Amino acid sequence: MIEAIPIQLVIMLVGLAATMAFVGLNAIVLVYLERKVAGFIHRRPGPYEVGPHGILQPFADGLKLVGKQIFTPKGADSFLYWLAPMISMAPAVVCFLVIPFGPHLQIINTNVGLVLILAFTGVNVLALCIAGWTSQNKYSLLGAARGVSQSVAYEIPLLLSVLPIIFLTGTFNLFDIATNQGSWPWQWFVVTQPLAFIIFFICALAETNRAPFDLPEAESELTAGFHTEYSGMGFALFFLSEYAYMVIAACVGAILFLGGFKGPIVDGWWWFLAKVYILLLIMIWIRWTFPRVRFDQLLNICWKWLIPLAILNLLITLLVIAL
Amino acid sequence: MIAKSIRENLQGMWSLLVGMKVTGKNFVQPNITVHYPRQTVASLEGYRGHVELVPHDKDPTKSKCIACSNCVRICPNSCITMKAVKPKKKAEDKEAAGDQSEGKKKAPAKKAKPELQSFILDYNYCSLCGQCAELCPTGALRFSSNVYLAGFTRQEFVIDLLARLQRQAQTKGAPNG
Amino acid sequence: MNLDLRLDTSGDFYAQKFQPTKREDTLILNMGPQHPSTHGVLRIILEIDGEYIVRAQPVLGYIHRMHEKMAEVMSYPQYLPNPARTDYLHALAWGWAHVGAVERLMGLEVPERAEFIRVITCELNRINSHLLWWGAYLLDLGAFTPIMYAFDDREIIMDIMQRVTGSRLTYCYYRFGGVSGDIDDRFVSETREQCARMKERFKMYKALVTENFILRKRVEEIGEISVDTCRRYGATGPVLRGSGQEYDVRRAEPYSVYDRFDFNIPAYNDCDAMGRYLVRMDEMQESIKIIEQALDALPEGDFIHPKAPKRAKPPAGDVYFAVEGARGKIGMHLVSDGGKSAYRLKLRAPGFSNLSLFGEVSQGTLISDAVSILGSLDLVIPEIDR
Amino acid sequence: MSDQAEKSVTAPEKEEAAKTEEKVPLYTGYDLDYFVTPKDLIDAVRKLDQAGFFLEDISCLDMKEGFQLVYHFDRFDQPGRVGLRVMQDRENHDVPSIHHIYPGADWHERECFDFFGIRFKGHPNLLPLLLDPDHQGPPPLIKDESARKSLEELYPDRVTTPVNIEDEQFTREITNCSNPKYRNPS
Repeated sequence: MIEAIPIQLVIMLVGLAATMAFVGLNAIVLVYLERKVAGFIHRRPGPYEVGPHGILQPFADGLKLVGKQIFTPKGADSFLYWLAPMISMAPAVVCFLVIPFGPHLQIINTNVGLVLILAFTGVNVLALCIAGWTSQNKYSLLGAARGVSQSVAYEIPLLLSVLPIIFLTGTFNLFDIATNQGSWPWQWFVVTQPLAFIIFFICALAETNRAPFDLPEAESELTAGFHTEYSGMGFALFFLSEYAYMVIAACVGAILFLGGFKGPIVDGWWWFLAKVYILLLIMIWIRWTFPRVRFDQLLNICWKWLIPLAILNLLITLLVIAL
Repeated sequence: MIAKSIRENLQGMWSLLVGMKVTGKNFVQPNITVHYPRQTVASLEGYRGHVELVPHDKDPTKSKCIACSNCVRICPNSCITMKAVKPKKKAEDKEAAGDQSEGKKKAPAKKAKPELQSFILDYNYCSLCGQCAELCPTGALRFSSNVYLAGFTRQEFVIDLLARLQRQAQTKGAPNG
Repeated sequence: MNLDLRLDTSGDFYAQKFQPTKREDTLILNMGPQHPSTHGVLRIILEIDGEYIVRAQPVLGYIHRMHEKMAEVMSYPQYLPNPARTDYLHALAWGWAHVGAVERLMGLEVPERAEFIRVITCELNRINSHLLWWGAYLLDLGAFTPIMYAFDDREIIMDIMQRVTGSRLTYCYYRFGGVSGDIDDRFVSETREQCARMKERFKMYKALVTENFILRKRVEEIGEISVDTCRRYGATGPVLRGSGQEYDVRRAEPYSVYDRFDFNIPAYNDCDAMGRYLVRMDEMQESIKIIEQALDALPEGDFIHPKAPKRAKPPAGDVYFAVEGARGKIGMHLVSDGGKSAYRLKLRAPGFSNLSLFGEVSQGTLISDAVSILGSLDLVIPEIDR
Repeated sequence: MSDQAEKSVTAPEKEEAAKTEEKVPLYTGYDLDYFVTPKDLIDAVRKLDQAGFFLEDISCLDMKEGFQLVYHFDRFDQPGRVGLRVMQDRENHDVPSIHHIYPGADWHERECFDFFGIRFKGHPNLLPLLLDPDHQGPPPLIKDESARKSLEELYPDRVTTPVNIEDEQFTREITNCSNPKYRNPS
């Protein structure tokens, strides 16, 4: 009987539970971090009242969102309407399965890890599309239209910026990519591929709908974009998935360009977490500094700058490898 | 043209870094917000709360008000209502009392001054223009500095200033500002 | 789901009057009156093709309070707090327009010191207004931080003003024949300090925002308004000066003691939102220049005319008095019949004229640009709706 | 300015108010002020347009003779205010809309329609602007019969006859119109 259950399945289920916990924990930390960083940039204390230095603020937020009325707009297709936040959240959890957190801390070591992540993060756009379409709201519709074209456009330079790393390492396996880099910063791919890193980072911002590319939910233009009508847990799931995708983007960036769990002296998950959070902090810092770009500018950046540069970078890399 | 465009964009990228430097610098500098319940702002001088009656020099439970109702008439929002009774006679003096009775108020024996019964301010409608206090011939009105006035009903902001004055006089000899 | 989003028959009066054009592929979008970038309760009905605006029609009146009727009902002094409520951001300029109109009709002289105090406080208020605009405009463009820095400076100015005027926003400080209270040495020294501080802050603002690449791309060549468009719509203030026309009431019809100060009228020929942005940024510095000169030359004397009447009663006649507000030319057309309240008081709100050109300028722009244009016009809706 | 000798005025009002009672206002804000007939309005406005004026606002008054519309114009490069006053009958409104010359007049005319109920001839979109479309009752700024004042009462000693705009003098005056206090900064 015991043998009938494949060990893979057990690992996967435990892993899923663990990643879900990780996603939740990360979201809590990130919400707090974002608000605190924003506060300090604004020269104000940020959350301060709930718990010591406001540390329990995310829990209070969560409680508030859970307690809110679940509201479906009149005329909306309620099945699709509520499916959208779930579609948004589910792939995020899966992506964490293949991420090597440390030398011995990876749930599934698969040869297509990177492909899996790139594929599953692409599903998010479907959620945006459904949410915007079924909300029966013109702002949501416009937000969804922006979201779809933005995501589709930025997939290309994202892939093109990842390709050089794959050519350099010859594998899609995230663990192997990480171990291909040395322990010291100058042995990381960010040194050999700075352009690819910058393109990757910009694309990651765009893919995760972070400012200055937060057009699908551009507050001052489209009120809240695709999630205008969502309340309570529907909104919370979108919120959670946004932070989850941020973490995924930071994780992939850390693995591909910053050596993943490799670090000076002793390799381990601590290096990985530190790198991930540095990337996240930069994302937050950027958000609280810049205005939002315009929609056509966003696409112009992609088609006129990022894609040509990424292709150029790829060709140069191939040339160097060939030589 | 391409070179120019590239240069422009590189400069643009540099400007973004400069912007991040500014926010980064602010990030490490101390807060400037006041943590309200634990700290309070110092700059309350000149703050105009609702108007209040100035106690009489001799008797802190009495007001300097002579019930001329200049303030009632000037108030743009008619938020002052005043009730006064005249002890005994002399009805014709009440018109003149409004203008220049600075010196006369110290001689209560001669003139039958109207006695202020109540001075009700509907703070809900007050626009704090200060004309009542400016127009008062005896300087019987001034602004309180009660910043922390809060209430749950509108009724709480309909204040009998005379009662408030008497209350203040009872609780403590000195006015609490 | 109703796929034909164009034919919204359930709309209200204005939505129904705003019939879609013959095109089949457009969408009617109702922006406001509750919308983050309309700053209050402006409503704009847009006909959009994708994200491009085909037609835009502002709908006003959501915060209309009939200030003009109030002027006919209240006596002149009773009306004093009202102008501050029209444009709460540059309350003193509106107060000045009202007080000035009545003074001119009465032939009432204002002591020199009072004129200087008015100039100083009005310019401080202008800086405050522009700072808030700056923060709110950046908020429209998606940058959250600048408004916090702007409020940091605003708070200091408001503290300074509060000591003298007693209020922080809706000042009721000017009286017929002067001001309600004198300024003291502490006001002077604090204002000087703040002027010095602001000069440093402008450098920071420039580094953080003005030179920011993304911002420049969002405002340069956006919302081009020619001088002739401004003329046909009667747009004034920074909107006009952003189109390169050096027109400022403080220079064109010098009132008070403005003709004694040396200050520039910033004007930019680009005609775009960046021009209007730069005009306002420069104007704050010019205001500081004026304040510093006024503080240096501050004469002694009365702060209010000793014989200023408590109950103003101008003779019959009419007067038009204009001042330069933060948003443009504030005009007051006062007609008196010799009574104790105005026979008719017409308020010319600069934002009213400035907004009226939005319908023309926004045609063919993206929604994002329309938000940028709307922000660059610096609208204060209570002023437009009065 | 108000340094005239204190006279013992018989008026029962306050002294300071009485002091300014008989004074002619020194400042009106108008550099030129004309009465024009509704027929001539379009031509006059067109001339102002050609002279480079912009429309400041359209004010309106309710008086015994009917309505008085006051069009205020000013100029950017050579400041100087021109007022055009048009008298309107209380019932029959024949004042033309000037929105095709000054598109900015559109809203000002709608505002006058809101507050006074004046119907501008040829206005394309005469809808309530500031008031609620469901507003009931008379326009808010219409005065009571008893409160209305006549032209003489409001503008003592002023010429209220319409100007002949065909006259060369009118064109010359508006072209040369200038605020005496304006100094060229250069």
